[in-house]
Amino acid sequence: MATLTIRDALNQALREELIRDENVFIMGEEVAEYDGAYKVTRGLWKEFGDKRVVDTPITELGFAAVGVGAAMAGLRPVIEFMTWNFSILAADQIINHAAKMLYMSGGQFNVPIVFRGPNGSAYQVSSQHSHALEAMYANFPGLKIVMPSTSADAKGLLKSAIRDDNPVIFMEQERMYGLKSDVPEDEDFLIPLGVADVKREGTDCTIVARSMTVPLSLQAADKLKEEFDVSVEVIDPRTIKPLDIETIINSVKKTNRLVIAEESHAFASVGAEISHTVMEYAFDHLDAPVKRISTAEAPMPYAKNLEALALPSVDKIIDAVKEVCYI
Amino acid sequence: MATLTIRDALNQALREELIRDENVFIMGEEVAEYDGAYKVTRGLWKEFGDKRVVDTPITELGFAAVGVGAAMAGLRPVIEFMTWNFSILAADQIINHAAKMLYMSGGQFNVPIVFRGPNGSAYQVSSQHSHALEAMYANFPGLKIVMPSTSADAKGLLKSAIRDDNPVIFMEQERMYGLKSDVPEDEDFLIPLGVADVKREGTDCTIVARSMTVPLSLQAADKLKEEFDVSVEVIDPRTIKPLDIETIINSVKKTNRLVIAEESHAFASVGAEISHTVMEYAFDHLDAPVKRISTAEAPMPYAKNLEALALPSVDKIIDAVKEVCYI
Amino acid sequence: MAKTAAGQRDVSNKEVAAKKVPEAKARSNSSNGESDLSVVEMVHAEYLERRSSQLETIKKTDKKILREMLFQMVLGRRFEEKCAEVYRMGKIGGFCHLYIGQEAIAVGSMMALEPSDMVITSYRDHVQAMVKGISPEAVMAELYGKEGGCVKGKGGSMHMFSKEHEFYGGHGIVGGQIGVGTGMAYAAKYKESGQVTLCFFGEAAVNQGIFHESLNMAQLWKLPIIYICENNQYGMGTSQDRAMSTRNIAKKADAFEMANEFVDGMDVMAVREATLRAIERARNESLPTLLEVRAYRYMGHSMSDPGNYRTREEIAKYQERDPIVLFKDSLKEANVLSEKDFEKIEQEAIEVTERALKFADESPFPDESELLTDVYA
Amino acid sequence: MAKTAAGQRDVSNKEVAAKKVPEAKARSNSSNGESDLSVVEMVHAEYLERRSSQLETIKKTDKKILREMLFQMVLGRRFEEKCAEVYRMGKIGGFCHLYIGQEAIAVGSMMALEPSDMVITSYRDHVQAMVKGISPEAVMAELYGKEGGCVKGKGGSMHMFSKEHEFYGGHGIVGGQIGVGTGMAYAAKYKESGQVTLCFFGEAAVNQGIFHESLNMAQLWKLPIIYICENNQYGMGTSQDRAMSTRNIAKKADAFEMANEFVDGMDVMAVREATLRAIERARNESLPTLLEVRAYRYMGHSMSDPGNYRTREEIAKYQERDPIVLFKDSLKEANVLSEKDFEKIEQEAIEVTERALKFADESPFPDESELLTDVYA
Ligand SMILES: Cc1ncc(C[n+]2csc(CCOP(=O)(O)OP(=O)(O)O)c2C)c(N)n1
Ligand SMILES: Cc1ncc(C[n+]2csc(CCOP(=O)(O)OP(=O)(O)O)c2C)c(N)n1
Ligand SMILES: [Mg+2]
Ligand SMILES: [Mg+2]
Repeated sequence: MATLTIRDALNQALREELIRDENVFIMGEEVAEYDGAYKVTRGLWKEFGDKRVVDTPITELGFAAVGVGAAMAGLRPVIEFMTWNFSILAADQIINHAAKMLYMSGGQFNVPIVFRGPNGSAYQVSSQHSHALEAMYANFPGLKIVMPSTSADAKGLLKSAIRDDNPVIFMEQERMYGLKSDVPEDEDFLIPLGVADVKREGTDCTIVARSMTVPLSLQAADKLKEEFDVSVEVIDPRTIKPLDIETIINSVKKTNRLVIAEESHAFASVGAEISHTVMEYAFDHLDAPVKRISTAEAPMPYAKNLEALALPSVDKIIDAVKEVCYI
Repeated sequence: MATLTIRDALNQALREELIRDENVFIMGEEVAEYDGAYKVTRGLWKEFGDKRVVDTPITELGFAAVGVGAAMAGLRPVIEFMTWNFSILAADQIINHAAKMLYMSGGQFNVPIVFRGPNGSAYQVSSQHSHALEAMYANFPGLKIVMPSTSADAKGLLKSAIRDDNPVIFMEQERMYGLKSDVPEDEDFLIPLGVADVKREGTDCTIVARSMTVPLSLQAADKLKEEFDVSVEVIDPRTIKPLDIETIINSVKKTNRLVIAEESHAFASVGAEISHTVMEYAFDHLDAPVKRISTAEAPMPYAKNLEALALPSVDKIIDAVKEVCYI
Repeated sequence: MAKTAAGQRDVSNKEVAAKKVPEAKARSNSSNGESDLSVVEMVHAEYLERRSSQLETIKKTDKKILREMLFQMVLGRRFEEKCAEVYRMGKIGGFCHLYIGQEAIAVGSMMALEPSDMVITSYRDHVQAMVKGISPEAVMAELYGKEGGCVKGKGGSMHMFSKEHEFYGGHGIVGGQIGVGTGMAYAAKYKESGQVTLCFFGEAAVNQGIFHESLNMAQLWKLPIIYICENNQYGMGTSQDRAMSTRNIAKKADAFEMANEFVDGMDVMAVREATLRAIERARNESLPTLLEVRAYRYMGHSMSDPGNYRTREEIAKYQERDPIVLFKDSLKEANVLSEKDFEKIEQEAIEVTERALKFADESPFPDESELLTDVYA
Repeated sequence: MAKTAAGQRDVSNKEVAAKKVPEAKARSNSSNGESDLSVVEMVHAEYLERRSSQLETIKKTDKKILREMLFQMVLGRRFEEKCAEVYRMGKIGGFCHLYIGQEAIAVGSMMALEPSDMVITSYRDHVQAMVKGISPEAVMAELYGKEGGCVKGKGGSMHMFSKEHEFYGGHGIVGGQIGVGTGMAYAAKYKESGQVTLCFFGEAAVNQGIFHESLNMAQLWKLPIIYICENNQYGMGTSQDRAMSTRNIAKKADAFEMANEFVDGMDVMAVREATLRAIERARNESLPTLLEVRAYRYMGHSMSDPGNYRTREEIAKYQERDPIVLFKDSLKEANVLSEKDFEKIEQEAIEVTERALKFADESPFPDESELLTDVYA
């Protein structure tokens, strides 16, 4: 086991896959000579050169399309969006092209491509730079969606995403790049897509969290144990699509209570989907309505105090758990 | 009362608003000389000329942006997307610009703009032309979303949308343009955004439907009455955002059962949001889990038989109602 | 007048200020949006100018290729005439965009390729699909939405694909394939496969941002791609003059310092020659080219378009230069093919089309299980 | 050689084929992606060429305007030097993009406008905001995320707006404002308001599709807009040469038959003169113009950018042509302002900046209720 930041775990995954398969290449804005806007690709251009690590013009739709075409023709592009906010310019290539190519072509042309980058808020970067976009992409069949919350998950899932034969939306979180945790050394350490992870076992209430809300939920769980002797189980689906709903349902059948913590906006969110599906399959096991904690229904404000107010927090999660536990 | 097709009701609304307010103009591909790809703007260019009804190049991102800028500078653009599928190219202007401008500018620049066009499937137009995109846009604060299912609603809601001071996503359905129903003659007939309509009263089960699934649900309701003596209430929210959840909740408190019929894909859909919210506020009134009927989790196939299989149908809705009624 | 290292840039302010930028001629007669017939005259005059030298080229060209070129053009014509017929009978659904009048572009350009070269185009893809090697049976069955279709009935008219034949589709989002094609060429260069990519799109697609983004990357990264703009002068009901501030599409490549040519799209040999030059540039120098190939669409935009935006006269004017007729005349004059050969070709095209119709009719609808296959690999 | 009505189009195939398209010079020395210093020399040579005539222009220009121009440039410089200082102290959060080195562009162009004219720009917007009339207090308070900010602390550095001053922001999506600005000009023409729109963006934004889509519409519809490309030669760490297949941005307007000029962005009078010509074209003929204004960014892309992608030498080289120094020299030589005046201006700029800092410090954080206001009108 090595202790790595999520940033370095991602960097290792990229490096190992570049070594393993010469059809893998990285493309995006500032990924090469600049080492990546958030340094996830640090050192890779120096090690692998212009062919494997490619700086692009600022032209999201264009280089996403280049990735799609290159993947159809046999390569395995890893396309970095400097942040997912900018992917909205490329959404047509992701939704109308990458996601549909295999189906439209009657199974002939698959698109083995990874689109990755930081998703959600950073530190006071305001309305146009703080989107958590998983709900937008999760609605479309043909895409897989991955959102890691630990260094090991980040590495194991990114390697699996790169080896997957489908378009994968891989969403990181800038606030989490510096978080450290253990990662197995094994070069072939993989985490399969579609398998949730129970980050903390508990008996009284289930919290389903992803990305940034996982560490928040774990802190909330500790406090809830201390202060209210509530035993919280924290589940991280890790992949949103395919979604490991069984693990969630089994947990709810045990705890009979569910809180969903997510950074995205609430309306038609991934949380709504989980809530609906749990009701569908664990209806008789729910002792309280499912409660969601999401980002406020407003564009992200710049002011420090307002931004803090807009985002999910440990306290908000604690209150939600208390509510479903009728404390 | 006049009996009009939805197409003509929309056309009337546009015409009346063009007459009422000279800052209103229509812009899009083929909206002028061609009378609109689906003839919604028929005759308007001949009547109002080049200034008020404007053909654009095929450049969705560009003319959406022109609309946003023009709206900031005091006009009231009605931007037609030939179909909503193509709006994905313009999503950055809708999501990152139109939806956030008022907030980013501290309340100074509102964006009174309507984006409209047919949403969802048509007749065998295959994977890239059959998207129902309401879930994608509904996730973002700052946008209002309207989906009419009758001629009166189409007219009254479109007029309200054009007079609204916010960006409004107005989604029609090509399969429904030819449907006829009554429309009040009154020039100032408006339907406020955010008010659901009970299309059919019932006591045993509530169906929440929108757009194309409203007529399907009404047919299903009739059959269910005849064949199983089940009394179904059909509610059409008409506006997805703001969502009139009270009307839905009150209905569920009466029927204790809910089926949601939607044309979009299921994952993180508007249906998931309604389902979650109903559980949150009517938890103790639900006698069965909420059931959703959505389009199959696949891109839309071309073949006639597969397309029919993919879409919501009267039979699928009937089965869902029977399921929640334990019949 | 000073030059800067920034290139051929003229920085003499007074001059630039003085220089009135001329109104694009295009705009001057765009009121009714008709296509400017004077252009046809000029294009034809140029055709006559080069004709004698072209006959020499024809004589030097392999007869088998010339015959196949004519056959593919005639087949495309007959095949699509039938498409229109059966569409009206309800055997084909959805959108159906016909290529009639533009056959010289697909045939002239694609028959200059190696089989391993890659092709991608728009929804107007039936003829490209067949020229690239997909059987007329598989194309017609796809139009019928049948199991025997080249994509199992899942794509329909707009989405023909064949991995075996390096045919990358068949795309419905105007301009989308310009970016995807650029990626295909990127892969060819990356793999050093020596493949050239032919990327087709209409003149209205040129106004999409992805055209601009793609050409910049293709020239910046020196990709072996040939962008073929099929300028049939209309995007649905909108003439080029009503949608584009200039008529000169080929020269838009100058904004990227990319090689470019304007080509007479009714002259299949001219298309072939221009493509051969571009192929050489792509294969030997790994450089992109933009070809603006001027043609005309005889039918409506799709089967549902009555085409009221243009006059019978205009259509007739272009049909005087029908690409099949022009090519036949040249082949006859060059003594390459005889009337008999022409009849044989006509006969063959009709038979192939009939076989395709029969196959499509008899092919079953896809099994219902197909709805949920091919969503994920 | 035949010409077609399609314009200056050369359809002589052999020729085009023969013509080797020259490698963009840009590409040849792009390996290390440095900016080509030889260009600076040439631009400066041209500056010296026009200097004497420019001194005459200065003498003919209203002294109050000239003084205000210099003051705004100095204020912008001092103000942003302070921004950097307080950013490091943590008083400003998020992204903070400084304009230092580019002051001549905002000042030279915007001070040629009428107050009713409209301006829109990117996230690098502090100086534009102040020149358009937003008080330095309101700009600094916005940077602090305080209630007294020009958008109540909701936007921050990247999103300054003022309806009162016709300042349309402050936008964070690279290229987005090119389309929005085009729409502002569309509205001005529609309303016949006589307003001109100034739309600023960086050279890297030119590679976005929306640049292409916007310029086509602006020329097609004859919109009264001036596109000002602030070519500071880098998009974050990427030099123009590594992102664009040509160096010649001004000439990209030719692809739309749009008027264009290349302008020395270190020479505030040159920027003013070019803008005045474009304003005339916009106001009198309702025609757009693309100005490529070449400048240099002294600081990193944003406060978090160490700027390792360029050398101290390169920066120093450009600083030799500092726009404030050049303008001061001219004003002195033309006997418009004296050393005393310069000191007064410096003093004033420092005082204004101090007042802004004090105001920002004392302004309260926005009330928590503000989180959910301004979401809908
Ligand atoms: C992004 C997008 N916008 C609009 C459409 C609708 N549409 C389909 S084809 C077409 C016209 C395209 O014209 P052109 O590019 O000249 O090609 P042509 O049809 O003439 O071959 C339009 C507007 C679409 N399919 N995709
Ligand atoms: C669509 C989009 N892509 C990427 C970014 C990240 N980004 C912000 S500024 C910038 C560089 C822009 O350079 P340029 O257009 O030359 O303007 P400059 O910063 O030099 O003024 C980039 C890549 C963004 N904000 N928006
Ligand atoms: Mg066309
Ligand atoms: Mg720059």
